[in-house]
Amino acid sequence: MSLLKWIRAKSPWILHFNTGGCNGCDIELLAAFTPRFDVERFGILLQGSPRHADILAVTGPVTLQVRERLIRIYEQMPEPKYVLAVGSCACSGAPFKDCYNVIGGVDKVLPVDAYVPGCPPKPEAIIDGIVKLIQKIEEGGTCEKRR
Amino acid sequence: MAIIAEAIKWLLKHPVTIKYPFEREAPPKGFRGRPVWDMHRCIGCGLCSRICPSGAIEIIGRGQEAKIKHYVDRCLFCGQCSESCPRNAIKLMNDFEHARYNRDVMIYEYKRET
Amino acid sequence: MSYGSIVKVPFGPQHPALKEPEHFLFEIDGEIIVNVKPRIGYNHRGIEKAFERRTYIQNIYLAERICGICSDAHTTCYTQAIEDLLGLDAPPRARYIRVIVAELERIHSHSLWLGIAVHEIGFDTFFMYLWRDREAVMDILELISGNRVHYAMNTIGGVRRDITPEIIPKIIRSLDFLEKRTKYYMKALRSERTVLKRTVDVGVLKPKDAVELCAVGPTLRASGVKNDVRGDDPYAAYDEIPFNIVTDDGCDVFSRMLVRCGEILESINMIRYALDHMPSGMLRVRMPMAVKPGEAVSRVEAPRGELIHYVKSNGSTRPERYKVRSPTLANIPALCRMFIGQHVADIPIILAGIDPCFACMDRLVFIDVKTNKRKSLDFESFSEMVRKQRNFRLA
Amino acid sequence: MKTSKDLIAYNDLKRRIIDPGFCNLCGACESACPIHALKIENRRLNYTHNCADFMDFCSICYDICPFTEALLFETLGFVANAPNRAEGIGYYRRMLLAQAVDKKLRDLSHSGGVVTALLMHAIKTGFIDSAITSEREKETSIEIRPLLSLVPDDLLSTVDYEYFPSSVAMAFGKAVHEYGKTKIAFVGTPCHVRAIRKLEAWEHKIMNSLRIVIGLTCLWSFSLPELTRFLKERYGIEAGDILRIDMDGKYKVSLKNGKVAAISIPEIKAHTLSICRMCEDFTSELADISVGGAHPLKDWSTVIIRTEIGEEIFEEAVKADVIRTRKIEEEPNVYAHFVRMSFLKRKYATEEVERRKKHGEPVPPISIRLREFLPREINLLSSLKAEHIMTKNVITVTPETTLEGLLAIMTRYHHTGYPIVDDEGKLLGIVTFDDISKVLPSKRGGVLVREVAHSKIVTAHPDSSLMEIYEKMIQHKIGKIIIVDRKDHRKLLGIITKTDIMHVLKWPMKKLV
Amino acid sequence: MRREDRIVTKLREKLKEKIITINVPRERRIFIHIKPDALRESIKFLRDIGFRHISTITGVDTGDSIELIYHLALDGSIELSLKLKVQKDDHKVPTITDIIPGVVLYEREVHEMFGVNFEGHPDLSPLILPEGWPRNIYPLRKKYTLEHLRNSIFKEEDEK
Repeated sequence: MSLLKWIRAKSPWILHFNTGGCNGCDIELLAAFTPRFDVERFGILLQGSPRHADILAVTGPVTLQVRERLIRIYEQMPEPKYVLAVGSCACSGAPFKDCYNVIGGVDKVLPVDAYVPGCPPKPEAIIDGIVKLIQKIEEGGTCEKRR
Repeated sequence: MAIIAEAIKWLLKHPVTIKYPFEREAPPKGFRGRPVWDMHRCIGCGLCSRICPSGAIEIIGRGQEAKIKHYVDRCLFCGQCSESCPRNAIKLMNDFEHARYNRDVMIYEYKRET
Repeated sequence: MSYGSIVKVPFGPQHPALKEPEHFLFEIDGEIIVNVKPRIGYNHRGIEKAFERRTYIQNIYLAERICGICSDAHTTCYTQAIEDLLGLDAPPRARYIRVIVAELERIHSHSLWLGIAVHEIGFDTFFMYLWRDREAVMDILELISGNRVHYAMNTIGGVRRDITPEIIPKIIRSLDFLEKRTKYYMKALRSERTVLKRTVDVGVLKPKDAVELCAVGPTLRASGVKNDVRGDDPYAAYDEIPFNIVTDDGCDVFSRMLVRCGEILESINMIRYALDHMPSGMLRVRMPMAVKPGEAVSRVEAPRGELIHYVKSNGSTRPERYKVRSPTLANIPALCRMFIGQHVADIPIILAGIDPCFACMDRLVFIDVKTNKRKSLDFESFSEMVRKQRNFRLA
Repeated sequence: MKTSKDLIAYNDLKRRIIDPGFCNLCGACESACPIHALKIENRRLNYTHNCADFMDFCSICYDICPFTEALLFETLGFVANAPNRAEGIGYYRRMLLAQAVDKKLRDLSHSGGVVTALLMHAIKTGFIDSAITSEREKETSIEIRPLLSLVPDDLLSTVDYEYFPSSVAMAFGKAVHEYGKTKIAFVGTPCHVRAIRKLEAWEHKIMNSLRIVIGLTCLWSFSLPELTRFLKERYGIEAGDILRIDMDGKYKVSLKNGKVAAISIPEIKAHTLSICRMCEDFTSELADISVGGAHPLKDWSTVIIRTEIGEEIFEEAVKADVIRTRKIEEEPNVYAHFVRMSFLKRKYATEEVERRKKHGEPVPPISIRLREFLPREINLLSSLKAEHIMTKNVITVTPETTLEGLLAIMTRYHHTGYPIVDDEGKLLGIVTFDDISKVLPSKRGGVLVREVAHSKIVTAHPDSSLMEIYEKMIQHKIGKIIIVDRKDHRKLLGIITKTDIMHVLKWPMKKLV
Repeated sequence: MRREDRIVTKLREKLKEKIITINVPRERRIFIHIKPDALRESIKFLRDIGFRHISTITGVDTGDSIELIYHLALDGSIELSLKLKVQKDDHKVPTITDIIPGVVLYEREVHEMFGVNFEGHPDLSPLILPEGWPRNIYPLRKKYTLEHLRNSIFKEEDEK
């Protein structure tokens, strides 16, 4: 069991999904994978398919159209899965929370394991969030599933 | 082919990677981080709460008894509150590591100590 | 080669080639695309309605968050529209600072795009180098404004922060570095077989089509049409700063790359000139919170092309109507034209060719997302496979 | 149920300052308002939008208006640690005569060119990075507008007196908000200085950029449209023809063609701003340095240094040899004229307030508050006895002193009233500055104090409360009370002035809390 | 004579009484208000004198009618805003997609947001409105406040 945990913590693969944000967090998340910050040091890879991913990094407020898709992607991820809300919009909806086509933060739709506020968070802040999430994985804590 | 020569050249140089979180670069001067209230200067006028573009600031009560609630998870870190505050009660900090497991701990409360 | 039957292939919204959710429905005959239907709207947040609810000050930050990559272009456009309504001009120093930040943003946006474009053709080494060097410009922007992406430099009546003499040498140093690197990248692009094979004569947009379909920005300029809001309808301090409009006659993805590289070099020169000639004086004019009734149109050359904002005020502290048209939306009809007759494997690079920014575009348009969901997800792996195969073939 | 709209301070400001016409357009409210709801345009204060939309508990515009009662005692705190105080001059460290060494500056200005020299030197040394002064409008040469000076040469255009309302406090806000200046010198008339000090007492953030406040002496300002109309109708003078305006006994309008029109003060006084007729402050009592003319001396200015920072900047300028000084004691006439003007202003102000009250006309809140205290002050004053605060080492004069000798004493100690005591220490009366001013300067050498002194004196006992003393002052319209022994009414124990009482009133801010 | 004035003169000559107002607020900006029936005629004329680029179409809800503003650009420099008012419900606005093909998406956008029907547009079908979106709710009309929209849409979402 502890071996499994160890394996999980050493190579969490990330699936990035923009739920309707402004791109700011997207480019910062991407920047975290480039040489300057290089989160691949932690064994983290950016994955294209939800089937391969452990962590779903969500940026942007959840819009009405994207909600169903977000849930679908989440459902396709194998257990155990973790959700990282990147940016203030993903955390709470921030300036868009009263817009007519926005549901709000990611936690209105999915259970979120770690929040990284910031508009956008610096790549360092995103790494900080990922590291904190990895700590959570090491401890073996998974979020209670709710819908 | 040009890129291969380049790759070999850079192979011999010091890596550019900052090994965050083990080593870190301080944010530059004037970095717009988390706003912090100095309640001894705050007059409780409520302007910061009304001018905030994302509704991240809540003010309970008015005047000297006012209590400020700052929701970091909604904050845009734009610095408009600090700019609008007539009495310089809001300062922008240098920190950016706000990641938490829970949104409830992202609320910072400020109250005047008596 | 034709299979004689048309297959519909959805592309997106979640896709490795796209960092943003967007959906295109391709009708393909064998490997050849015969028709395409864009379905946009996953990013639609209803910002224009939200504009009517907020005060002019709050709207600066909302405008900034229309798009994270061209955040300065949106705020410049917004503040210009409001200044136009108020009948006031930003002070000269503020206008120079606006130009400097706008051009830095253009460098950052173009080098970002260049990285994405080479990533789409599977050239990740190049991508990593580009993004590593892009950090130089991000550092300057952070130094000037206090944030890497949302600079919040513009405010109604000027700019919020000064470019102080202490940071100018740092900017100049970074610009020298960037210039050296960009020249090298241009050389590398021209000589790399991988790049040439994947981009030359791909996604051709003829000048006549470009004009007819109202394309904007580098997409239009790469078709040889000399059209740039900075030169045609100068705003900020662009009428005082000399610069060349970069065009290329190739009409394909490769010339779009060259145009953007040329614009980076041009921007570096403009920033140098602006830093040398920056007038002293005030940074901002304090503007009233209420705006008298009227309407104004404001245009800005965002990194992706012409950006237009329209504002109508009713005399209160909130706008009556705010309209944003981002460059990506203007380029979509042209994009659809580019796809036709191309190979399926070229979809990502052609799409990337216009430097799409759906966050900007989607503030307004809705889409039905219910159909083809399952399919589109399968397509991700399909597209990945196509990409790999293509690379394999080249190698 | 009060809505937030009723609570905002602007309603008070409008009712008590703007509607009665007391606004002098200093613009402090414009620079202070955090949401820019107030704007001075076309010589009036405009309310651009409903500020209750943004905040509902903001008192700033009312608090910092120089003509309201708020924050008055806090503002005293900026100067009150000065060792000396005197009626009509205020708190101060030193009082002296000064002039700019540069003759060009002196020629350009009315008097000594001290302010300009001081500011130019401070900008050169980097002590300040900009100065807010006033300059004449180019088109109508008598209208003045605020000017932000960034280089020393800019200041040359500003060497002049102010007789018209100028929105310098607004310019201060502009300097901070728009130009991003951080080290600003402020030059203004007493009301402007008070506005700036109130902003400072309020701890407004733009005040972080304030370095020094230089006050000018001011009798009153004119309302520009009214004055130009008056000059045109009565004297046929076009506003554009005016070269400069001087003030010495008469109001002298010099024209561009070389003619000078002298207008008597009562005649011109009718055209001053109504608020100026009720202002008691002649010497900018809250400034770091006050500068005024030195009539009858030409090319010299009277300088009152009040605070440490004022002393510092002034000393530096003297050391750098841009300003030369003289002792004021050498020129009793200058001092006499200076104090006479100060008292004149007070007298006019008191009369005007009384008159307005009698006719039921509105008076600015600042005038009400100074006379009719609020309960907090009443409690404080009732709890303190005269012996707590009275000055015990009283400087006295003998009945045989000549008025000239008395003037010399006054110039030295800067008090305006002196008890007259005979050789045995028995109190005979009191002589004040007003008494001297009744005698012509040429005759002062031959007149003795006992010839002009009041024999009727107002006294109190050491155990009387300050409230009693204050009421006596009001009742007799005097500024000094002599404290005598309860048993021996001719035994002098001490003296209490109005300034002493003012000093006490600022205690709660500093000591009691 | 400025370029703007020359264009204004030309337009006056061509459209005559169909122009309601012409306004040149600053250089390179022209606002023209025309009668609704002159739309195609004016766009054609403008295209022929060089306004080949259409920046966008803005819709403004002015209460009883909807104002359409066509933002056209002359060689990128002069921005001309052609305004016309259409009735909210019973209206006939001809499409201009055959004159300037680049307008396709803008007309759809206005149709979607304000419920303006462009006669002759090749594809105004339910492409833009999602199936879940309530019929006859045009979000940018003033009638629908944000709360109203949120309530009506979210309620529907919840029911599903």
